[in-house]
Amino acid sequence: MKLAAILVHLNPVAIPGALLILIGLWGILARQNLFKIAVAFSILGTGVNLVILSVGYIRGRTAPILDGEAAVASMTDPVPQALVLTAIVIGLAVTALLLSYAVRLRSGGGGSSIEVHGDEKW
Amino acid sequence: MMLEIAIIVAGVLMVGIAIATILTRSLLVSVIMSGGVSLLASLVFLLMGAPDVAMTEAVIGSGLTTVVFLYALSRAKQPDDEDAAALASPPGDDTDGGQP
Amino acid sequence: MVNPLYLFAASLAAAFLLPLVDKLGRRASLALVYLVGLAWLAAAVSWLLALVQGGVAQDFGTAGFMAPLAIVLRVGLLEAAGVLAVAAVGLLSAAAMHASLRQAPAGGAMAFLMLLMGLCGVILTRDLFNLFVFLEISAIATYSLIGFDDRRPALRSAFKYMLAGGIASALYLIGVIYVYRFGDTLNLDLAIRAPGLAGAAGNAALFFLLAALLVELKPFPANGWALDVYQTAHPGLAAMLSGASATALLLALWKLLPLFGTAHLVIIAGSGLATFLAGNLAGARQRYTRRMLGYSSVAQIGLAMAVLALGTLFKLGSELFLLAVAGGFVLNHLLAKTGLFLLSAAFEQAGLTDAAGVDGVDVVDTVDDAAGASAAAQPARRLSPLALAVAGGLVLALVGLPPFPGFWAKWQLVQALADRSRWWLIGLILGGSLVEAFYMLRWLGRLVAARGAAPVPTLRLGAGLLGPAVAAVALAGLGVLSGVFGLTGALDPKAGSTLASLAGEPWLWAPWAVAAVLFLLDWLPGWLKGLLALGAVAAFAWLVQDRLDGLRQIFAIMLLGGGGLFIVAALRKPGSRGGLHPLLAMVTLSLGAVLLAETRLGFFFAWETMTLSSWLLVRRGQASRQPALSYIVFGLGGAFLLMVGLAAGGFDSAGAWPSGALASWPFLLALVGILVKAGALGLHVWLPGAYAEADDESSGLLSASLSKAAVFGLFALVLSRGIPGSLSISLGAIGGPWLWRALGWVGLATALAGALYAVWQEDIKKTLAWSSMGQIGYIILAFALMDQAGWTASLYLAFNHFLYKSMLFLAVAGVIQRVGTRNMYEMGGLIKKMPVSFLTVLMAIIALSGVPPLTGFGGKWLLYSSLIAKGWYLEAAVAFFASGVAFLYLYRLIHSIFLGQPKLNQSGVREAPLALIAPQLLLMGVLMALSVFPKLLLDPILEITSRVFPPTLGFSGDALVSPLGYWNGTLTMIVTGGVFALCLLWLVINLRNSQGVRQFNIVFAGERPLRPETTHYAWRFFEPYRQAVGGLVRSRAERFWVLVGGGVSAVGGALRRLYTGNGQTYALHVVMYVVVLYLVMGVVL
Amino acid sequence: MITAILTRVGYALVSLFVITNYGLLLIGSMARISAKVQGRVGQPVWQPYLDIIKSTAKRNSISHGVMFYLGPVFRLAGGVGTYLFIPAVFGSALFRNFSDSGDLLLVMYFIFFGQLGMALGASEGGHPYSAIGVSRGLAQMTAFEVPFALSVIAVAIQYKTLDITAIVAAQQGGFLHWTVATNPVAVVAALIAFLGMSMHNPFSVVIAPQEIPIGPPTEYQSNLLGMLQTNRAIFNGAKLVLYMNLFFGGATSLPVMVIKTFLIYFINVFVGQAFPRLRVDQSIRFFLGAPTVIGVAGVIIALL
Repeated sequence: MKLAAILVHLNPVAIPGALLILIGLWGILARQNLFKIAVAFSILGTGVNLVILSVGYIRGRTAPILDGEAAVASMTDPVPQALVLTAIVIGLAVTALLLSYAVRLRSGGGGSSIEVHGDEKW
Repeated sequence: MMLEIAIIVAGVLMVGIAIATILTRSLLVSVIMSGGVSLLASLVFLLMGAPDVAMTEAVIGSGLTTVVFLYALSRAKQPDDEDAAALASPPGDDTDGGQP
Repeated sequence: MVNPLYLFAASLAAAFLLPLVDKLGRRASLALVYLVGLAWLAAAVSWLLALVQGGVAQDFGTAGFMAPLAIVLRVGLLEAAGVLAVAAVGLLSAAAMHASLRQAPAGGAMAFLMLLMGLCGVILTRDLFNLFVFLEISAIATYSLIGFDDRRPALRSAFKYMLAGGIASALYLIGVIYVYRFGDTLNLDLAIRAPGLAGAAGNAALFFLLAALLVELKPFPANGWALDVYQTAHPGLAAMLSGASATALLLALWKLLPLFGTAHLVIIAGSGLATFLAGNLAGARQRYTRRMLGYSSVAQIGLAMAVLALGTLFKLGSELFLLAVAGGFVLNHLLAKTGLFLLSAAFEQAGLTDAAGVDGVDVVDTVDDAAGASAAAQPARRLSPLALAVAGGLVLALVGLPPFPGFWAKWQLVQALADRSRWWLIGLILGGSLVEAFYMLRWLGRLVAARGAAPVPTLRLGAGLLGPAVAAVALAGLGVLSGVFGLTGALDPKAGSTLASLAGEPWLWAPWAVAAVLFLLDWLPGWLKGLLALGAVAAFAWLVQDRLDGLRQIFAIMLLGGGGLFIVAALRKPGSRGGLHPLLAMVTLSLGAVLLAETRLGFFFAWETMTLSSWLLVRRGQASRQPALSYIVFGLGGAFLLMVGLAAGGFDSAGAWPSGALASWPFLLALVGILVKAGALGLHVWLPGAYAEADDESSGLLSASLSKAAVFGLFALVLSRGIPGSLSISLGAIGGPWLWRALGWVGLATALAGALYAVWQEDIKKTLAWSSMGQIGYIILAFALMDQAGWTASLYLAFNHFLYKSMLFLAVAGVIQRVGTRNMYEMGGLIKKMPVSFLTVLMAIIALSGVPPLTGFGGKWLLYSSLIAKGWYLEAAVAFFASGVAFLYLYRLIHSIFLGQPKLNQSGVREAPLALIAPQLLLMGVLMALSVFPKLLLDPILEITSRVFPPTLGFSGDALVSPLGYWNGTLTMIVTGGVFALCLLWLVINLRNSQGVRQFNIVFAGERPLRPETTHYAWRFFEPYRQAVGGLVRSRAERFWVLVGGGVSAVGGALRRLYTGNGQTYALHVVMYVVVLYLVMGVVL
Repeated sequence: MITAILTRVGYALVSLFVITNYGLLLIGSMARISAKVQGRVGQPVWQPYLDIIKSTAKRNSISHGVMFYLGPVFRLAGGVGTYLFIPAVFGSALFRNFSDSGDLLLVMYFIFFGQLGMALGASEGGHPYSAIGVSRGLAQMTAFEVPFALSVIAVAIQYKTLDITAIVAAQQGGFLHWTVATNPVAVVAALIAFLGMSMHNPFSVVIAPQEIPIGPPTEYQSNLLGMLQTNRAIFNGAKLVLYMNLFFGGATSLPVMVIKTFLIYFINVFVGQAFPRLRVDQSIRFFLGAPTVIGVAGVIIALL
């Protein structure tokens, strides 16, 4: 079965990751509420994390912890995991900043739709 | 094999919840659902043999981020319906609720 | 070398300590920020010193490991320079933001530290993921800094920035992980050699990396967020973003360049060029200072980006050459833009915000809405001279005028592109530069408040000027250094002589040196400055006299001598007359420099110096804002054409144009470039305004002397430089006869149109301006004959035009000074009040009209003789018509001013001051001498022309003989003088106690008039003539250029409609940009 | 040396004397002919002499300043100079004048000398009509110069020289060698230009202000007027001689010159009697129209 062969070769982590990225982008581009955009951003970030980790994903490997017995060959690649850890932290920082600006924009008397915050143009 | 099926199931769930997150009008629901997506992602990380990442994602991505969101929503006095105050409306002029 | 890790550690520690230190007071925490900045600066300087003294780039591993096990930092020449730039800009920006940082929470200072560190990290790291981390650190720091002082516009744009930045960082992460997947490493140096990145998958991975970097570099159209940030952020931060941040990102791009394949390079170059063009076009329509600077920023960064990629794509030169050019642009942009943003901050602090809200000086003249109408007024306060000088330096640097680094970079880029025949690229780059020059200079022009009107209080910028001043001084210093030592050119050994600096031509710096000294002495009284300027010109002439061959000697008399005359004329008014003398001296010496230049670069440098200094001189005039702007835009446009032409060869110590090149279009471009300066018909629209609105003595200098520089340019273009005594022209290489015939018609049309326009002017200086244009037309016509007689006529006409146009402008300057108006119909009957001026004008118009026996007839005789001998019969007839038309305005000139009825309110008018009369007397003497002894002038001219062409003209006794006829100037003078004396004698004999009559002792229409207005027929003097032939000269050229300008403006206006202000639209732009880029890459692959 | 110079000056004075008298008689006789055409008796032929003598004898009582005086001086010097730069009789040392000063171009431009000076002097009179007249005159001049220049160019092409003596020399040998025979088109253009140049009808609007009894002639009275009248005679003669030289084969002796110039002038007067006056913008358009085309045609014919 050709379809099955393709399915087997598909990375089961990267696919939802990519889909989450697209959904996140959709949210960013299509929702006008500042907070909703921030939510979409965090979904985008989750998707990116999944994609990153999918690269290190090799079937049947264990966590990359050197405990003396496990062979290095049977561990997953530790580098993407390190990257994801960093990315998660950075993502939180960005999300928090985004939210704080959203709060300040809204509490300053403006709306929470991005459309009303477009005075600077042309 | 079980592992993969679990990952696939989690992936499908994540995508589904994510779409719902964007579609729903309630900000509270969407924040909680995006926390759910993160939680599922951390499950996937765990299944992939990355327990430390999974832990971080669960605590930060799912937990802390959601808390920050909820705090921000309450600080901003943002109505739950995301369209509620699409335009800055002066106090008292809250007739346009967006819902029929 | 200092390990950069210590500095990172120190920065982080400082950032963490800040909240604690803040307890001691904000002063202490800010001191910490400066300290860290200084530490970076010191480290960068120490690295640079070590590297320049022969050190090699050094890698620093982390945690005791090197790549691939650990992150590696590299300190090389460029990295050190980059860190130096970032630290320097950081310190300047911090100083500019000082007040705001003191008021805002401590987080602001922390974020600033992180931004500084992040940018340095971006420059130093060799690890792709680490690059991401530093990019994010600097981005987050920027986000928080934009909003740190809680202004709503800034918050809005920060939010937009975060949307775009978030998408970019997601792209970068995806790119990085796939680079790792296919290249198996995150280390840059290993990745460059990684085979896995060569394939399609690797390409795609690299694409994501690249796309993220490009988005951060603010490409068109995915840069709306950046423009908003530039507009709204604190100017100090905007400086940081435009200067430091862009530099760091460009260095990051440069580091990654070896990874990229052709397809990537194509998209970098294409995107960069598109950004450059679109940014400048949109900037031309911009009303707010900082947003305009933002447009200029994205454009400049686009150009630097494109140059980086183009260099590799077209192999423009060695890597060093490329870095020199791109580095020159970046350095130029970095300093200039930092300075300008800081300057705008200083404006804001000084309260120059009235016209355009938060944004400083409104830059657009249109009054299409209420805001524009209120803003169309001049700035309510005048900038102090120092502030003006700083602003001027920064803008001129940005525009790429000499002597700033951008000038040298642009020259070398154009030269390199021309060597590879990439003409369309040159066109794009220079076109964009011209638009940028237009709006930047318009802005600068607005900063100069009108003089003469109600006294305006001076705006003192105080400490806020320090940062801009530092940037301006650094720019000037670096520019002069690159010019003198060829810092940029010397980096490329292959380029050799063609890219040499001005090292061999120290004289070309004379205008700058003298102007600098005189500007420093500008507080001295006017007469002393005038004497100093005169001394400088005289000293220059004395020192360079042995470097001038015959042709150049003749022009030196017109250019340097004319400059001297008008410097004397500048003494006509008491007082300091700030800025006038330095500029007059600078223009004069730059004219001398044009004569002296021996290399292409030298010639172009001198040409640009001349354009620039004369523009400043024009701008000094009272109502000169618009005319000066069109003057400089046309001047620069012409200079760019000239640059392309020169870059294609010719005018070098090496020899003339390559064989056959004279008919080629680079030569034509150079020719057109010079014709712009000459004011040829169609390219003349700058001319009347500039001549009319400049100070009166400046107009004279422009018309009498500076236009001769264009004439000299024509000769220099065709002649090889040649050593004195051996002029030669490779006749075989001269372009087809059609070219010269066409040039002749251009000259003829110019002559006719100039004369006709002059007829209908009411403004005396406009009349003279148009007349100048017409006379230059004859010179071009004669030049185009390309034979001995023609060139003799051309040189003779040029010298004569110098003589009588100097006389006219000097006399008219006196009249305007005494009468206080430029409208001829408001004058009249001045002959009795200003007899010497009248005599000057009389002699000048007799000479100009070509009536024997004065020198002007020699010019006409030479012109018609050579035209008919050459067989240009129709041209001769039209020229005859044109010089007939000249009679009309010349008569008008003398009649309306000096003859007829005196105006009642001008009864107290006195003769012009001695400073004007003395040069007039001198010139009259010269004119008479040359009229009686035409040989004095013709001998040297014939000497030159008969060395270039086979002689057809020659002297036989006192008679000049052509194949067609002869002219004996001396005999003509004697006969005329004799006849005149005879007639005068008859008159004198018959004069018997006549009675002088009073003004109104006439009858007019049967009544005695009482008011001069009713009898002085002067307004719309030649109206019947306009009815008859006015159709010949409707202002078609003006309309054409207005259309061109309108078209460019409309394109810019359409482009900037992309920037809707909606953050989501901007995010969509980013996404679409990446998608389109990917598709383009697919096509190129 | 001195003798040579004195001889030349003496010859020139004789030549000048001859042309002055001839010019005055010409004006007188033409006035009489015009009168006959119009059915009047007319003035005696020597009337111009009487006018000049009367004017010169009078005391001039009004002056508007130096330039006012210099106007007639310029004017007369212009007329005399123009004549002196033209060789009047071919091959005659007496009537060679100072034609070695310059060629045809010198003569063409020296014509402006007097006009410019006169314009200046009249303007100094402070009367608006003189400025109006000058503005019209100059405007018309730019126009009629075009066909004239074209015909001169045609002559230059044909004889490959601008030297008047050489041009005359090339036309010797019978009627068929004259320019009027070899290139009649160019001559037609030149003659039309001549109508404008001598400001006869229909191109006389230029001098219209003089007809209004308060124009420049009123301001210029007595001996100043005398100078202007003298100049009129000399200048007319000079122009006629120039035309004769360029287009009608020159003259080898004084009688031939008299006959030829008389006939040329006759054409002028006849046209003037037959046409009404044009406005100045009309006459400009006229000269830039058909005569210019004819002139171009003349150039083309000369080129063939």
